[in-house]
Amino acid sequence: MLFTSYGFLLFLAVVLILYYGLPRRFQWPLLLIASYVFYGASGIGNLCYILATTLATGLLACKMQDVSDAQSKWLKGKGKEASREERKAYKQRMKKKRWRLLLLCLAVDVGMLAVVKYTGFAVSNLNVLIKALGSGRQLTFFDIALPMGISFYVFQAVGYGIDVYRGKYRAEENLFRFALFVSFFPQLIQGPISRFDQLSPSLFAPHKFQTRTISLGLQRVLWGFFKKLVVADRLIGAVGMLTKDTQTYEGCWVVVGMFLYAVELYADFTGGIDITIGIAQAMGITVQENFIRPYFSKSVKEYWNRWHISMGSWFTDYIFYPVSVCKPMLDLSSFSRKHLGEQAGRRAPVYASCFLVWAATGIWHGAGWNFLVWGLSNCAVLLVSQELEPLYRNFHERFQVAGTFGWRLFGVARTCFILCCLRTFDCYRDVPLTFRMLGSVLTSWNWGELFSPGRILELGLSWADYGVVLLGILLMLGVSLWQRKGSVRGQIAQKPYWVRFALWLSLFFMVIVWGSYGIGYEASQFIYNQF
Amino acid sequence: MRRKEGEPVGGKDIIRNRALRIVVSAAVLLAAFYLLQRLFMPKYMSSVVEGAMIAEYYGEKKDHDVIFIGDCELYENISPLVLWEEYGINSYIRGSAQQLLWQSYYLAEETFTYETPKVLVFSVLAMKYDEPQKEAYNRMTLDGMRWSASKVASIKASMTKEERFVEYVFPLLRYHSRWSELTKEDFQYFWKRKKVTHNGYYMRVDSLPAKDVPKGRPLGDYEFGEQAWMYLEKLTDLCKKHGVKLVLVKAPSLYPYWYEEWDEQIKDYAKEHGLAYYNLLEAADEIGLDYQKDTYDGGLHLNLSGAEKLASYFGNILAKDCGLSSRRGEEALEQSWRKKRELYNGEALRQMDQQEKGSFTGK
Amino acid sequence: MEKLSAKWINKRKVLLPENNQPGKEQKERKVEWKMKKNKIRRIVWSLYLLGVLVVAGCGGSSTEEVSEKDYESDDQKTKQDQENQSQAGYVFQIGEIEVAVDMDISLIEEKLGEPDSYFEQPSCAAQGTARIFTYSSFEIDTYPDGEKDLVGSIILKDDNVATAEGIDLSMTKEDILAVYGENGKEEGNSLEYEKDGMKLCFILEEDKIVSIEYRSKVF
Amino acid sequence: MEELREGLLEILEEMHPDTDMASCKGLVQDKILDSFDIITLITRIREAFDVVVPADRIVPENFNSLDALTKLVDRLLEEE
Repeated sequence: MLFTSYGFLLFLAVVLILYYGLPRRFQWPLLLIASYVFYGASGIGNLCYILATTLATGLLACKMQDVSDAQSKWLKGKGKEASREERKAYKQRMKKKRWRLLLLCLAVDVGMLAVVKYTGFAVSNLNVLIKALGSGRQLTFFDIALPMGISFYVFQAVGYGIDVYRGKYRAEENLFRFALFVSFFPQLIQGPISRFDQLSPSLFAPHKFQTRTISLGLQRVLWGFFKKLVVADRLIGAVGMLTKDTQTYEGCWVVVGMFLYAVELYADFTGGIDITIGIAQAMGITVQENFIRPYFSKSVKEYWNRWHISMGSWFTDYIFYPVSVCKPMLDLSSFSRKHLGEQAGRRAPVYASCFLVWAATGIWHGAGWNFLVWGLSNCAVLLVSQELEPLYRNFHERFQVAGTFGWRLFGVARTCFILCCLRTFDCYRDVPLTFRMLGSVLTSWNWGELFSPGRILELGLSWADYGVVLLGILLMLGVSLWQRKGSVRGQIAQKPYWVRFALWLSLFFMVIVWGSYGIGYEASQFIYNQF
Repeated sequence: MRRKEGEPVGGKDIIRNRALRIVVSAAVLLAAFYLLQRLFMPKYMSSVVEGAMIAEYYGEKKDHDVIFIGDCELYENISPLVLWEEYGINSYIRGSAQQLLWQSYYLAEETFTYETPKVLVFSVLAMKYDEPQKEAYNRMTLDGMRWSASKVASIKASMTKEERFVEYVFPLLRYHSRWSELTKEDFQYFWKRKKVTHNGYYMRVDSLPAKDVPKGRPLGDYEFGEQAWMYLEKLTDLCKKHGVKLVLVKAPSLYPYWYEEWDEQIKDYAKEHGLAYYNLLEAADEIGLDYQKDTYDGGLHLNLSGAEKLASYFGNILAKDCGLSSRRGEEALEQSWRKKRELYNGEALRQMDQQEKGSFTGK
Repeated sequence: MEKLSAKWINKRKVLLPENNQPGKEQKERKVEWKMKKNKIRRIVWSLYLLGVLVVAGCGGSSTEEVSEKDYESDDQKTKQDQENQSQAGYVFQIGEIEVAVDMDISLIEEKLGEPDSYFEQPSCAAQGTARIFTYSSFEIDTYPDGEKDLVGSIILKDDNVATAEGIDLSMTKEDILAVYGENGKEEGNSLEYEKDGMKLCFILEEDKIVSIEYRSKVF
Repeated sequence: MEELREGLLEILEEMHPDTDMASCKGLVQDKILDSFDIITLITRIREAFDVVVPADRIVPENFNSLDALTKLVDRLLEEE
């Protein structure tokens, strides 16, 4: 069930009415049922994936918790007399036990995700390999339908498992509560990837009916719908045409495609997340922000701290740090420090773990070489900019521009440009084609074509549509600038009632009239649903 | 009771203010939605006229002897005015573009809630469609209907795959994309619509001789679909229940081709259920139709002269076989038909001199 | 470095968290009961987990296609469309002109020359005009799609034209089955084959071919 | 506790001779220690004190000053 379908709006209304209608102790069980109904609507078969993830992680986490409880009980009880070595050996044994449970949990979750998502990709590459080796036999693979949002809730469950293993918080005894944490419907399809200790307090707490929080939440949902329906979905057709018909649309059209895709991607992702956070807020549940004005960031590093924050922090906490601190990596570091000298010693572990993290991020986005290359090029840009630190530092010493507005503007423009180029991997979905298209921007100089009349209209957008998109961009820009002084909706809430009413009413009708939904528009699709 | 400034607002007042505010806001929201919806709904006043036909029936006085129900083979081929003037039969055509069988059935069902005519004439060409066809035609037939159980059932039976019921309840959700195509017509006919038909008859004066009308090609299966049979049976039972005489008719249009096998099936069905069935295509010579002068699009539909010939022929059948006595002389009817005659002539003259000027676009 | 760590380890004091106030048997028993309750519940769940994993295994194979618009699948579709144009599906050959369904009529209109008869069928309420070109031994009908008219169906009228695979009106059902195989769809007296979105339909009367028709998916 | 502090100070000074490691309170905040340095620091600690700083302890508070670092390593040794 998509966020932008009539069915979902009806479903949401019913859930909200029941949520505040029923006595407060039924609130989270209601959400659990609603989440499974929501996920079941997109295909009953998908339910068994989420059930498998929930049960595997939930049960094994409880087991891990039992082991660590037993350990602390033993230490308090009999352990007092035992000698240090005995205690250390006992702790090691217990840690080994928990480690095996964690491995089992990872095997089930990540294994299932890999089977469902990557068999096709792996087998097709194997076929290529086999063909290269000359043997005619081709492996046939079972094209399993990729259930929506599986990458999100599996990673969320894995994060929970690792946190329990590390003892960051106690495992959730009640498996129904844990099931809700994994399948909370607003964030089920496209994240954010929440942490149990951040989400569970407000998720399980009973919530009183407060018009203020509900209206704030619903306002954010409406804003999400505006970005999604009015801006993002209007551009899907045009971007699709630009990225598919690569013979006619090259050179300057690649740049147009980049710009439109950047706008579409931003409106689509942040719109979806606004709807998610808005719905949660309407139910009194706080979900972490996932995008904080990403296009204002002045460096690629800062961009990745503002774009899809939950994914970035997930990869950092659960892949980057563990990998960079694990034994083989530390041995690598000391080995390279001995043989290749001090500088290499410092860099080797960071380079290796950075490479690993970005390869994982790339592959997580989709089973394709273009995603992997996208990830690795991001990693390359980050490492190069880290290496050039000293160069930047003495550049700033010579020219005192660091704080000026012009420099910040240049930073933003540079970051946007770099990331637009990186995103083309996402658009063309084929590595050599992407490089050829990027090259064509310089080689085939056809900027004149852009201004020949009617040419731009062939993308399926009339002048009126372009006007609406421009208005959408300006509105989003304005709101982002305004947001820097604190929550926009909060400041609007101070205004007198009728001003607020007129504002939200006009936004509502903008979505109704300009939204690209209904007959004649393809079923609007969240780009993130494919990941 | 005026409240002095500075006096704190009592608890009761707050609740009253809050309630008032909610009521007014809701009212403003609904009013705005309704007005926008009226603005964006297509008016069907000039370019495509067929969309406005269904709604016109509600403005008429409802004591007709004969109701015609069906697609363009009825509303373009027969003139109720001639039926009145020659036979004193007060009739109305509840036709719409490509009106499907189940849509005709539910229209009949709705009409019987307003009046009970003596005769219901149904054009059988619609039997050839067995499943929902095109969204545009659905909208033209269904949007004009007033909300009733029949309309709900008709929508459910006619919806194609990509249509949603809520887009019928709130047409703004469907027509919102017309925001960049609004014309003067949308504002001019915002409240009041002009009449586009004459008791359901859509007049066309121009003529285009029929030539090379292709013969029908062999079909894989000549059987009408079960959906079609089911609704024909329901229509028959409905008329029997309301004591209305059901008359089946095949209009004298040369295309789409009317297969012999189809004709046989309708004849058998009529005999079986004791219904009258007239194939006017075979009776074209008797009617005196000349397909070089009496059709405006090469044989598909009749023009004004054709429709009048057919009306005078068919009126005779209605008077004799269905025993319809003439109601000429009833003052109210005479008066209303006199006004309709003026409109009728006015329209015919307008179309004729537009044709001389060559600016005739058919509407 | 080693010297530092060794010295450090043996000097460490062992800090022990002292246990809290006495007399918590009653609380002890409550915790005991809670642990037992959780234990039972967990056993039930693990059995359930086994069941689900089995289901997940077979579930994996039985999940029906989630209707997901994915740029990747679009790629395959567009590639497939290009193939349609060139040689896949059932294409009717007249001389060296290739006529395929869903193809733009204007491409071949001049090449086919003046039709014997031409008929236009404007649909009701101006929803686009269908055009019928009748040539000496075959007929082409078109359907409107935006501004263009696409070929809706091609009907062979006599036996001096044949399908690309060599079947014409003089032949019988056996010839069809011999050339096109058994997997045709039989409905009433029509036998229909489909390849890449193009339908080829034979209408038979007691095994004698009465009409051969190429039909687009739209009909 | 004291030798531990000296040991750590030794390591820090080796990496960044220019800054006064003993008193500085914002090693991570002021970007003196970047991700390179943190990992090198962890490797050195492992060699010096035979204790590995687990991933979830790598938070700015633990690495911001020499005292915080000493407390962290001490607690880790404690848990051994």
